[in-house]
Amino acid sequence: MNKHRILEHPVLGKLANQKEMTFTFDGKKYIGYEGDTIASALLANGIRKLRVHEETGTPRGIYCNIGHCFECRVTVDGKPGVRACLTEINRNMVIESGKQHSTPFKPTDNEVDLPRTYSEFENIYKEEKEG
Amino acid sequence: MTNKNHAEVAIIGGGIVGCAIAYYVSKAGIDCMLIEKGDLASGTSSRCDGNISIVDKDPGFDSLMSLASQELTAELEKDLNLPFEYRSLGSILVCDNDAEMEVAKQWVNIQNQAGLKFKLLDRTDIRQESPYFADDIPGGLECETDSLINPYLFCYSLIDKAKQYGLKLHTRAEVKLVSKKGDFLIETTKGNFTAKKIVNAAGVWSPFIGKMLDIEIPIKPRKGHIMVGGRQKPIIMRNVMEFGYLMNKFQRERIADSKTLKHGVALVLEPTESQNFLIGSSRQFVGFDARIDYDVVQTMARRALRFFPKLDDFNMIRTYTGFRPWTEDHLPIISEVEEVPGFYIAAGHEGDGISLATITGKLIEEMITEKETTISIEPLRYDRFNKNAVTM
Amino acid sequence: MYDVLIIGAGPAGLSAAIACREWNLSVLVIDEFPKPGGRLLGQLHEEPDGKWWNGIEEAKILLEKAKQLNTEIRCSISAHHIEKNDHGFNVYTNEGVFEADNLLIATGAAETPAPLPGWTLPGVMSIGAAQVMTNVHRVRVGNKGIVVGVNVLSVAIAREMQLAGIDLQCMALPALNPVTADYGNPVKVMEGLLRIAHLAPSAAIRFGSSFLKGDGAKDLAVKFFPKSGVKMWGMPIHLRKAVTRINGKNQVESVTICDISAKGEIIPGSEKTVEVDFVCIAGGLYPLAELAAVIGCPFQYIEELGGHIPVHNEQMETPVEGLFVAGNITGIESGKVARAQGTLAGLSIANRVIGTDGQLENQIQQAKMNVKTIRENATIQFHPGIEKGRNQMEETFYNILHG
Amino acid sequence: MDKVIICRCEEVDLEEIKETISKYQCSAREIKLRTRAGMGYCGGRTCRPALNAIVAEISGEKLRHEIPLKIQPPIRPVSLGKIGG
Repeated sequence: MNKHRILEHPVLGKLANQKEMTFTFDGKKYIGYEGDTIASALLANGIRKLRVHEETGTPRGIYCNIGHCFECRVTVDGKPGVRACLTEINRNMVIESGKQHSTPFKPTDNEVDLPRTYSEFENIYKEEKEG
Repeated sequence: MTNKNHAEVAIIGGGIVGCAIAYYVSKAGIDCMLIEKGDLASGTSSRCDGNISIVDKDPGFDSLMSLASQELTAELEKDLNLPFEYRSLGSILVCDNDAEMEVAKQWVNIQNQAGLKFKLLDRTDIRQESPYFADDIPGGLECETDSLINPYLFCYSLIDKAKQYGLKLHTRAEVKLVSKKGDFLIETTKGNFTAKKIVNAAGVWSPFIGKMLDIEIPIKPRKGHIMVGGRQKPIIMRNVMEFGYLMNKFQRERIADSKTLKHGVALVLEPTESQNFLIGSSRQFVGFDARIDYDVVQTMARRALRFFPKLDDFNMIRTYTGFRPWTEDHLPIISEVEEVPGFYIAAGHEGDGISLATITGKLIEEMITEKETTISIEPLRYDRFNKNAVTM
Repeated sequence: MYDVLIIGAGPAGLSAAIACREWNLSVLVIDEFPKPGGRLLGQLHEEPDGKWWNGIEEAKILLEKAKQLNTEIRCSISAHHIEKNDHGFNVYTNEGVFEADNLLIATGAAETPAPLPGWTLPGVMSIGAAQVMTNVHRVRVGNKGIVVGVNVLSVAIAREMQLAGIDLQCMALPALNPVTADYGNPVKVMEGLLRIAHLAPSAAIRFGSSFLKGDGAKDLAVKFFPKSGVKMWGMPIHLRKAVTRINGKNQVESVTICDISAKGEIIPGSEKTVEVDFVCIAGGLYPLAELAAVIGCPFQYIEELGGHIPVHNEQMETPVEGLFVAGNITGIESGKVARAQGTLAGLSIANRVIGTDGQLENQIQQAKMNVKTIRENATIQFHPGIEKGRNQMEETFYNILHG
Repeated sequence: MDKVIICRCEEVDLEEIKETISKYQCSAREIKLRTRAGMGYCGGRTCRPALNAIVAEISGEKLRHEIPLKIQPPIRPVSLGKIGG
């Protein structure tokens, strides 16, 4: 994981004695340093893609890195919409990338009856997934 | 050749009511212009939700009017070119407690007797509607014909079509003075216009237009707040309101905490096409103070959580307020004004502007072309308030 | 209930907190970043005298001082709304509501985008993001990258990335579109570059700055700008090449780069693909003033200061009673100016709390002078005409107060 | 021609915005409502300057002192649970 760390710096000096911490991202274990944000810890592990756009599924990662753009939002210990760039990692933190959602009301090419209840929606969605 | 600055009919106000009137009047082949002080749909019509509902209307004239509007809107879905996120899935009301459930049962019976498609929902039905509902909700009811639109897209769509029928659109033209010498003279920040007839569709601002012709219009702004949620996974398919909203509206006794009652807060949750959620709402008389009152917002959030406790992690991305044009008897004024022949009012829809816009547009067109009206306009007359003066 | 709540623990916010604590005001500083210091953290550049300006060290100095004065600083707190009431302000945050008589908004700036096809791909980030990642988190943003957008900030940060051993292919302009009209136009970019020419160890640019005063000369300079770019610290800076597209499936894989005319138009057939795994986009900065907007503070659009600015006077007061502003929210300038403005704002707040005091008045006068001196001596000027913009703001404030 | 996304949150591209402006001569606010640009999760923080620049470029009008797209709280997304306290 130190491949991407800047251990030596001509002005800022050496990066030494960092405390390691284990966390998971989408079920896989990673090691970061104490004081890392989720964004920096994941990038240090070579991970750039943090979520996909909810509707289109296009990949997204860090953009502004200081909390303005919300592109890096992930789910942390079950809480959605957490900015990876502003949230420091904790031991055993469980992080999930942002996923695509279904949009049952978007107009589609084939005329189908829109689901009226959540149960109907679930059934259609299941069929789509299985089909 | 038509004169750009003159029309047979001038509509003042480019909200949903003005746009619907513009559509029907121009479609009838009448030379017509619309004058709006800002952009189209820049007032109440972009600061509200999008229900076209009967579910909360008293059976009789109120629900008849909404039903007519629903049918017209369904036709427009076919006639207009620009999509406006129309969905006809019905809507539901949920009850907070057993007392409300009792009234709800009666409500469904009355509506069914009136021939409307209402159905009582029990605990199991509520689970089917959304797994995010609180476990202790005793039930609710459904109105099958209710529909949803995106109000500002609907305005754009109506105007797009109206322009094809010849509508002259003047936006960013604030009306400063209206006078009548034969024709009406309308002086605006974008020049002067003349018209044979005027329709005042300026919503909460219609009293200001009325005053220019010495006409008192008993409409007051009633402020409502709405929160917008960020894109979320689907949680419910159709619009939900709480039954208490109805008790509130018709001054029946409602059990809720003091802030909920004080701010006129009642749950509204509307899933939108883009998978955002509109969460409301409140009702307050505070003049034209559009500022967001966070105490109200907090109360709305608590109210939403009472019915949807599992949504506590859902992120809200903005809040807005809009002014609903309130009248004392909760019915709009859709009427010619006898004192000033050729002057019509189509305003005062309070929270039903979206529901009643199309029927309002149709009625005004019928009045102007002197046809028989689709529904009776007697209860909507301007002079109904004269008998029973309202203090402003 | 605090005498003053300060939003933003950057150079302006911390300096203000110190000034307020020195006058014994009760102060709370909040910031949404997990560490205090704001964008001082990450700044690293060589001054003309050869000394290093190390923002992390500068932030430490401010923090030490604030700590000695028992200043309450809380990080990871985001304010999402502010209400003004009769006596002061309610500040709504993810950690509850804070109340204060006075409020200083020192939220700094946000980055202006330079949108390009493919800029939503992971691996494309703003230049500021790269700075924070490199110098604060000490993580390399990639193995091989390119900086799109050539301006004061991006040149400085490109240098910082080089120092950290990151391989930058070059700097080039973004392809022209209505958004990038200014930063995709070689002549306009040249103007900006000349303002930092004194920092560059490059004969070509230094030479340029000595005679390029008139507009005609600038056009000439662009025309004859070397095809291979001008090297600054060994890295090519291209004014006659633009990135037209960022390519990749799940993340950045390459960029498409084209030759451009002196006006920024793409020269057909010049398309080349350069393999990179990261792209930094530099559009510029604009004042981040949302919180002032939700309170209802009036604004002025002043291009020289970087955009919409909350109206304020020389003492950093706004027309909203008890509301003060300092730092980049008042106009895009250096961290040193922000620090001086912060001190001045802190003293102005102390003045509002304490009332007339001779010593305080003297300090305020001095702080005012200090802001001016630092501004005049600034090594890096983000916008030309800062002084003109500042004067316009003074006039506006006067007109609002006195009709 | 490749799409240039302007609003990242709602994935609204430059062509759509340009077409909307020239078709309806609309203000920044109306573009927002018609295209959803600026209506997303970030509150318009990222695309706001871009939208202003596009409107200014096409309409030829200089920016006014009033902020073109109204800023509405919460200026950072906040959960229903946090708001409700």
